[in-house]
Amino acid sequence: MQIKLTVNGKEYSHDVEPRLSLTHYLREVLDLTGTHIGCDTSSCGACTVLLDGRAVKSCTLLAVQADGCEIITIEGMANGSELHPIQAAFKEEHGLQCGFCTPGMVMTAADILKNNPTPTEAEIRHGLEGNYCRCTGYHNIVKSVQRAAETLNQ
Amino acid sequence: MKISGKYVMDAPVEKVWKMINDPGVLEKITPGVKRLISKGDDQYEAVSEVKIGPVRGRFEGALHLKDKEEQQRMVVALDQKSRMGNALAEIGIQLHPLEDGQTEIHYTGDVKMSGMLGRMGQRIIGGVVSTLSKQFFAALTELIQKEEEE
Amino acid sequence: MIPTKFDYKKASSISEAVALLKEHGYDAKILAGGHSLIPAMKLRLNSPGVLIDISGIEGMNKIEEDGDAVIVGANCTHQQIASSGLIQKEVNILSQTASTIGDVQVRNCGTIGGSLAHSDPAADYPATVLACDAQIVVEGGGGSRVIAASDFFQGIYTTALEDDEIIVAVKFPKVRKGSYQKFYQSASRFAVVGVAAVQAPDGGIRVGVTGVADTPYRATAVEAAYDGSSSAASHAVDGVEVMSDHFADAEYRAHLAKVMARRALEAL
Amino acid sequence: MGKFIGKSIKRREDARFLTGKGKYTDDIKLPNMAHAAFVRSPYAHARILNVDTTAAKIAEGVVAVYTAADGPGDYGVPCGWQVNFKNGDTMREPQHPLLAKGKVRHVGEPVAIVIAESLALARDAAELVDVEYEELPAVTNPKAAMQAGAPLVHDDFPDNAAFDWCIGNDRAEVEAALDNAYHVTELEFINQRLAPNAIEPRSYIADYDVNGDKWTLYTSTQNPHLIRLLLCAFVLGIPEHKVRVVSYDVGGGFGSKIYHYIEEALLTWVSKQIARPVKWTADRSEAFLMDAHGRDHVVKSKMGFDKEGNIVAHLTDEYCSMGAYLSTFAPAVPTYLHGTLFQGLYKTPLIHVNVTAPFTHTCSVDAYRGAGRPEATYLIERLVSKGAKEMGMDPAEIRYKNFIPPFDGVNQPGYQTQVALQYDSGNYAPVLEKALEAIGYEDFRKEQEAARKEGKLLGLGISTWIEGCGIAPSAVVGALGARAGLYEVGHVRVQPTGKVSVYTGAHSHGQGHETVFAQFVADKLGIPMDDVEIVHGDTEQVAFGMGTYGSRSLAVGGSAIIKSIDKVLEKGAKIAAHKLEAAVEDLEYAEGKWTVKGTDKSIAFGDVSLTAYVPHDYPEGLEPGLDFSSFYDPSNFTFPFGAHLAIVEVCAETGKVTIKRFVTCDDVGNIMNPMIVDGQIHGGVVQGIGQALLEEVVYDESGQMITGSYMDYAMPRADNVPMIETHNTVTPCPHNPLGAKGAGEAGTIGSTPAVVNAVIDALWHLGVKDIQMPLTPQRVWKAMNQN
Repeated sequence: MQIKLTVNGKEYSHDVEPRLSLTHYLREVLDLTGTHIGCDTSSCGACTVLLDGRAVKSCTLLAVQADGCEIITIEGMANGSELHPIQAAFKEEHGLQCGFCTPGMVMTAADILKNNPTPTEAEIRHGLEGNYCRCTGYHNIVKSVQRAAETLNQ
Repeated sequence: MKISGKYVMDAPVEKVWKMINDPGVLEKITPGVKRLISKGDDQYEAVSEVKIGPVRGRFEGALHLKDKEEQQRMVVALDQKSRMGNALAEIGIQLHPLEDGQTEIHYTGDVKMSGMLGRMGQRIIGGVVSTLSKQFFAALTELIQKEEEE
Repeated sequence: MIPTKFDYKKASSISEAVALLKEHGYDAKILAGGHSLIPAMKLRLNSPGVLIDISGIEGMNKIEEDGDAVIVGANCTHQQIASSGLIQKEVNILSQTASTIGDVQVRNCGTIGGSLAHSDPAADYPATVLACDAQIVVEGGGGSRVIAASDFFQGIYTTALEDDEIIVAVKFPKVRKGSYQKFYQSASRFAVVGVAAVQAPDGGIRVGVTGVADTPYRATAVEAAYDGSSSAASHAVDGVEVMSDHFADAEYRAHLAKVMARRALEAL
Repeated sequence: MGKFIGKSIKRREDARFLTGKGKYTDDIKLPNMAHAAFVRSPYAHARILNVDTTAAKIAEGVVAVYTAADGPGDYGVPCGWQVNFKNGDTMREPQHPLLAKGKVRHVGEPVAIVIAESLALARDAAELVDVEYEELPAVTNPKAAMQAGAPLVHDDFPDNAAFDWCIGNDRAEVEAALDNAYHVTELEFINQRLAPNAIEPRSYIADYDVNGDKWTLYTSTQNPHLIRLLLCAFVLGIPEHKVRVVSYDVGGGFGSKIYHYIEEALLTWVSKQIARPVKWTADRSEAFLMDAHGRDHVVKSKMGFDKEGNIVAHLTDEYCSMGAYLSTFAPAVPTYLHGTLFQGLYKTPLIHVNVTAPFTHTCSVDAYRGAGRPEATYLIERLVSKGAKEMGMDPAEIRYKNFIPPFDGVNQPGYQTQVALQYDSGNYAPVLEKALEAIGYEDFRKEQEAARKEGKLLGLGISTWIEGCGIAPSAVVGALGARAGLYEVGHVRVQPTGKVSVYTGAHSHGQGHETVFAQFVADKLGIPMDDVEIVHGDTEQVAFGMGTYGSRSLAVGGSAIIKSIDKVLEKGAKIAAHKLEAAVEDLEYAEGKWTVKGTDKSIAFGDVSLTAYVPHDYPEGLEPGLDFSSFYDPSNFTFPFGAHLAIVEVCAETGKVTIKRFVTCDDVGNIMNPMIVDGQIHGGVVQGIGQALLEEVVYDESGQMITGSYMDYAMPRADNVPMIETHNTVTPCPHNPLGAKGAGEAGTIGSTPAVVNAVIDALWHLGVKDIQMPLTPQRVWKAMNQN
């Protein structure tokens, strides 16, 4: 089936099998391997991307469902070599270790901060409930989101 | 998983016993069962299509009615295989005559599932079994009523 | 995890979707948000031959006021419902309920119609739909009809929907006061127990319970015993066959139902 | 301290991870790559009657289908550690075949592998493989596995024991001391089975090069060299120099990616059969079934006290599951990584630990973050806290009373335990003092009292912990049954321009080696960090290595690098002396240059390195080049320690536990990068909280795993945990050049008992003395309402 969509500002058109997930489309067809797969049950959030501005789990969407949509992946966050403030905050606060959950965390943080520019710690933790991290104990991820909020609100 | 339950049928023991030993009836009232082919000696080959919420698939395997005590008890042994996993059940059924020509059916048993079904189905298996047995007895009740009317 | 092969049809109208359902019968599944269906397909627990995507049908994702009711399109996402000003004002309990479902990403995709049609025994909406005495508007081969909440849920994953019917909208009467209380299952974050209580126009209350039995139910014993205090909550599982699983056996689940019911009543 | 050591330098690896440019194995795509899918057993125990691959072989896109009959890797996957029976009998070591032969012994065991042009087609075809089984009874509980009549996991062994083992003092002596003790505290519980759950599932690509008759294996391992050794020398019998093992970015390990897995070997074998690259990446479901689990001990324990609360004796009997087969380091975990830690931080004079290690019809059990030490710490710290409660003592006071007095390992000797090990250095009271002060212990007790009057259930739990990290030396671990050395390799190659490439056999999968190692290398050489590159994870670049696990990388791997730096500086000094026309003894090295003492005559590091590679004006008889490799074999383990405190609130109505505060004070020796150490502690603590409150692999009685997905296996999430308040003291390791001890597992070891002790503290007045982990709301509620 033919689909047409915009990913990180670039338009693409491909003929895909209906059963191809959006994650596999990004990873296998577009070679955007920053979006990861960590589970089978829409639980871990490693595959989170922004679809028309909202965080979604791309492993639970078919590529055909994204036809006509605009998608931002982790690869589309930085402005050239300049990190997005959320990415920069994760670096400053050591909000990542093995890096595998990180793209999903950054994309979810973008959704959280878009809808609530000044979240409390509890709101951040609640907002991250769909993203698992096994390395950081979430401590520095929460601090990263707090720092990103400060930067974005300046 | 252990299961148990109790239903009252508006028919005498003789009739209920006859019905649940009749492959034609079982084929009609067992949820999902599409085909029941007798292999003799109370052994059947069963083919069913189960469609319950997230789970939908074709099951094939054996059904065996055993350890029978006429009009009192029997054991239904089910061994069903599918691509998503297998289901193995042994359900003991006891019939007790009640006054007014009714029959109380008691069942207790153990259901084991394997494969993806075994792993993913745990959260819902209790509810599924409960719904399936409700459907079974509802269909049995309906059939009894229908036969009464005829 | 990859599903088996299937055909994908994007319906542009409800009648087209219904026609496709009729055409493909058992082999077809409706795809709304897909957040229950696609995981099951990836695990190959479900392998429909045809998916009929209704997400693009115009007009199905609106939230509108209709006199004493609010009509929520079936394709409204949980997030849309949780953040709608109209719902927050007129049926606040619905917005509370929606905000407890899944997580941010799931709420951005999952829809109320999809959730109700799927009718997971631990889903959140059914409690609130029952308590609000909402009406489920469906359309199918036999035209459109309205199903009362109390008739809609029929068993585990079993609803009053006919094979060729699609939920179009849910009509919620405006509710002055209501509260949804949920005890989360720690892994899936579905409801171990969810209790919704609302003040009914007649001065009484209505209580819906999810997660406790294989079918969500109206806790009529609580409603009957309600005297303005929360003591009626002790009747939350009267006459109910309580489910048991790894996270909560029947005894504990029944206890939780009473606690959640009490909290819901206290919040009224 | 130099410019970089001890500073919270931001990580250099973050740039690629934050922009989606990390290179995890599943991100690699090779030309003409085929994909694999497995046919796995739905049963815990069954005879394989027939495998029919006919339909699968002719399915769309299928390249090949293999079963055990095709003879992959005849020898199976070996175990890397041998623990013999107490009576001297050899450990029972079943063959662990790459594909099941004749029988399957746990749910998920692979029976066939299907190779196809795409992953989707491989999955489709795998469903067409028809396997006929005869299901057999299974046993999943390790204690039950040792009962007479239990189903046998391996028919050729008369019972299910792989080995049994004990350590410590004479059992009779310990029992007598318990008989005579003023008070004896007892505990019986299961240290539950956990799934490691690195968020990146395991992933492998095997690429056979027909022309060179060589393989490249891309693998998500913590341990590339060891994988190559096991794969070549034991499983497939292929020459080691023909195999390159590459492990670029790895998305977390926590132990589960140490071991050599059957899929790794099988793919390597397959890629030669089909003469194509072939990839397999686990699903989460497969990870639950196949990635070596942790813990699973059935424990019975007694601790005796005298009237003052001094511990007089400790006796523990345990059944520790091995799973169906022996994973790479499995036998070491409940023995040398567990029994040897039963001294804890205490002076306990008499200790006896007895372990029986049975096979069960379950996934293999091996080292999972902490590996044996969390299990030891849990039972010791639960016993001490329970003993204090029973004797009406303060849990902090009883610990102070029993702590081993301070020793630095230099002026005072190391502390000889009753369970074989000699602690290197320790100063235990200060970590507890500092943690208690940070949490406001006295104030909390008042708050707890007041809260209780309002019906609120607050509790504070204390745990102290000690760990043996960087296990060594090789000769000793060899004597204990290890089939490998436990040294590390550090290679320092100074490039002609003075830039430095460091090759380490340690492997980073989140620990930040690329940054931390560069910090101390730059400091030791007095050069900018940007001039230092750390290379790891490629057997073709790094000479050899033992990988990263057991909190060993800095203490062992770092020390190996230091050894090479010392060699660089020693040779550099000779070159510098020649250039400066001075004696080596008259030079000093600082800030990247050699200076003739008391003069301003100096030569920079870069000039010396250039001279080494352009040796025109050069010391006579000295080899050109500045390139050294070293093997560092430590003289002892390192022994970090600490104290963890948790404050919890238990919901009286539902039994739900909320962690209000978590405070740590850990002593991990010298710290290179506090930011990274804190990060390690945070992550470890939350993993330990996961065990205490949420996580559990459950097999039902027929051996089905009923918590085999994230819908049923509860992982800690951001909203399950509070901020972790970290503190530290520093007691350097006396026997390695960095003075470092290790921090990777600390958090996991200390936190679990702290949380459980806190919950029991909150509920003790209700008669609750113990609750089985994980402390789910249901279990807590039932415990509260047991009377």
